[in-house]
Amino acid sequence: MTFQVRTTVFEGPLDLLLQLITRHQVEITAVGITGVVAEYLAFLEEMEHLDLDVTSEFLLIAATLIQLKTRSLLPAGDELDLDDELALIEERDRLLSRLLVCVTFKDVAALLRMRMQDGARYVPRTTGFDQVMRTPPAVVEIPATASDLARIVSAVLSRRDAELELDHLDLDLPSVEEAIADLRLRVGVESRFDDLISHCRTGVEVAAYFLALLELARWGLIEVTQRDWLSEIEVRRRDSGEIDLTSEWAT
Amino acid sequence: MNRLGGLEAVLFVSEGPVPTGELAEVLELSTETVEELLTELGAQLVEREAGVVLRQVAGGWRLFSHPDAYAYLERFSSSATSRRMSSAALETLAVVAYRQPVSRTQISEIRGVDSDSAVRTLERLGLIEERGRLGLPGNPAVYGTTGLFLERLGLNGLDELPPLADHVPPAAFVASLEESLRPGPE
Amino acid sequence: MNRLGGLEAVLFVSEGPVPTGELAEVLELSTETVEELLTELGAQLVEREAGVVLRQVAGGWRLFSHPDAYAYLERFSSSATSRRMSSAALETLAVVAYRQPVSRTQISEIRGVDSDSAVRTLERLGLIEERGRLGLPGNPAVYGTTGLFLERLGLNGLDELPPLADHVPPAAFVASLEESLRPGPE
Repeated sequence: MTFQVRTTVFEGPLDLLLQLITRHQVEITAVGITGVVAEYLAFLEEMEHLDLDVTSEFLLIAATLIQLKTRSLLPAGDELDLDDELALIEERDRLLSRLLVCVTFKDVAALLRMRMQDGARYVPRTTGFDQVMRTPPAVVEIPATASDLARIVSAVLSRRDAELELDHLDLDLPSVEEAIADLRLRVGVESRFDDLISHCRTGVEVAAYFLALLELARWGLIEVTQRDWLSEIEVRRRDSGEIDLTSEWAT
Repeated sequence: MNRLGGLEAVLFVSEGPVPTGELAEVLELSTETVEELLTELGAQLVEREAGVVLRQVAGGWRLFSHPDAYAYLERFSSSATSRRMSSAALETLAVVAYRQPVSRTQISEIRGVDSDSAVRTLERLGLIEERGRLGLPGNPAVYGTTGLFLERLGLNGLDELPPLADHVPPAAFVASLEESLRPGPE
Repeated sequence: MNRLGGLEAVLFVSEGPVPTGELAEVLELSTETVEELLTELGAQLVEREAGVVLRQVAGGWRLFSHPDAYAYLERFSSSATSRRMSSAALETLAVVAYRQPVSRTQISEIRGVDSDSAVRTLERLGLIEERGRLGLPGNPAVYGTTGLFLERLGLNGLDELPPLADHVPPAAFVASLEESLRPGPE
């Protein structure tokens, strides 16, 4: 029996175990514990091989599975330590109930998705009062203290940083298109790139401007020079004939 | 301005569901009268096939655009329309909805996978919020769902959530799970 | 959904006046038809003495609450729902307090979600106000907190805001990007 590690999508050890078990149920021959354990361990090995972060959770479940498998291979007549036996049964029941809870929430999550998809089609008005009604309410209560605000901002800022780290592919990147428009306005007869990006607060913003610079140079609207890699990037506006080009970065 | 118009204006400017009691106070009417007016307004909107509907959600009343107009709104504004949520986020949302107040560790335990990033996403989307801290080492935060969550699901309260028992897998599935993990000799 | 309902839904969710041309595009109708529908919608609202009126303002069409409903709305503006601050608004307020003067785009960027509606709410509540304009395309407004904000928090000045807890430094990849793109010697 083989499996395609690269095409199997699972989230965490419980999910993996569930997938292995349910797949076996589809098959006609009951493979039983031995088959499931073998596959689970093979996955684990493959994951280590792929240099993935194998969490203790995976290992813990693997340990339980190995115990179950070992027990199943013992001849029926052998003498057993009753305490060990009970501990193993307890461990197995714990794993079983976790699997059940996991399946239950997966099922209800699918329902929530449907309800939310329906719900999203109802759009509320969020504009509030009309311009003329912008009289502040008599009493405003801020449901927080000054230290709460400090805590909230810290949370927001670290959340942003954490997100930069984890989901950098989903980053809301600064628009190169806007950088192009801005540069076209601001590039003088002669400018320094340093000055043009002096308002940028983050590296990705600088990156957007750099790409915009390359794009404008490609269009022949500006001329870019740099004596060596340490010196300043000089930008010079070329004769500004009205050229209307569409950028590759337009979305 | 007649009373029905007054009700409509208040619901129009409101930025969240308005409870019946509050409507009564603002319009200086009894709650019974407000309830009658709400029924009338809702019926009128349905009758004239308006682009707007009245719904009772999250403990109050709010006007929404008609779901059938969603296609127009999608073309009109990207901010009015929402993105698809990952299944990790949805599963986490389900756990919070049924187990609130619940800590991140408890959520991760139930899902069998680290759920911190999903919790952050849901918090940012305003669907869950911190509900206090546990008296455990590190004072972990516990989370609950928000009014926006109810609103998005079209529920009036948490008691309208479908019972979890309906989603417990059938006996046959449980039996086969058990079979797969039976330690006895084969 | 009929065309009149579609028009009503778009005007209902819009955050500002919508030009006829845009309505025509969104509804996939000719401008003449849209104009006819607008006239019809306006007339219907008047006829049924609705709490909402349709007006042509600043190059577009927009629904407003009926001026006669003013007294109700005034009472509503000091009622609970209207005063309740959402967690989005509170978070936005915290960001403005610590990062002022700050533009809407910057706030949205920091929070990772569109914050325009939260900014409007806080402005309406008198807790933040415009503090000038940036010399960037579109001249975006920047916001700061008001005297009312300090008053409500019991602070004498912004310098009394508690210092921020250290937060995780930006991810390494941004730093290295920045380094490699920053021209000239450091």
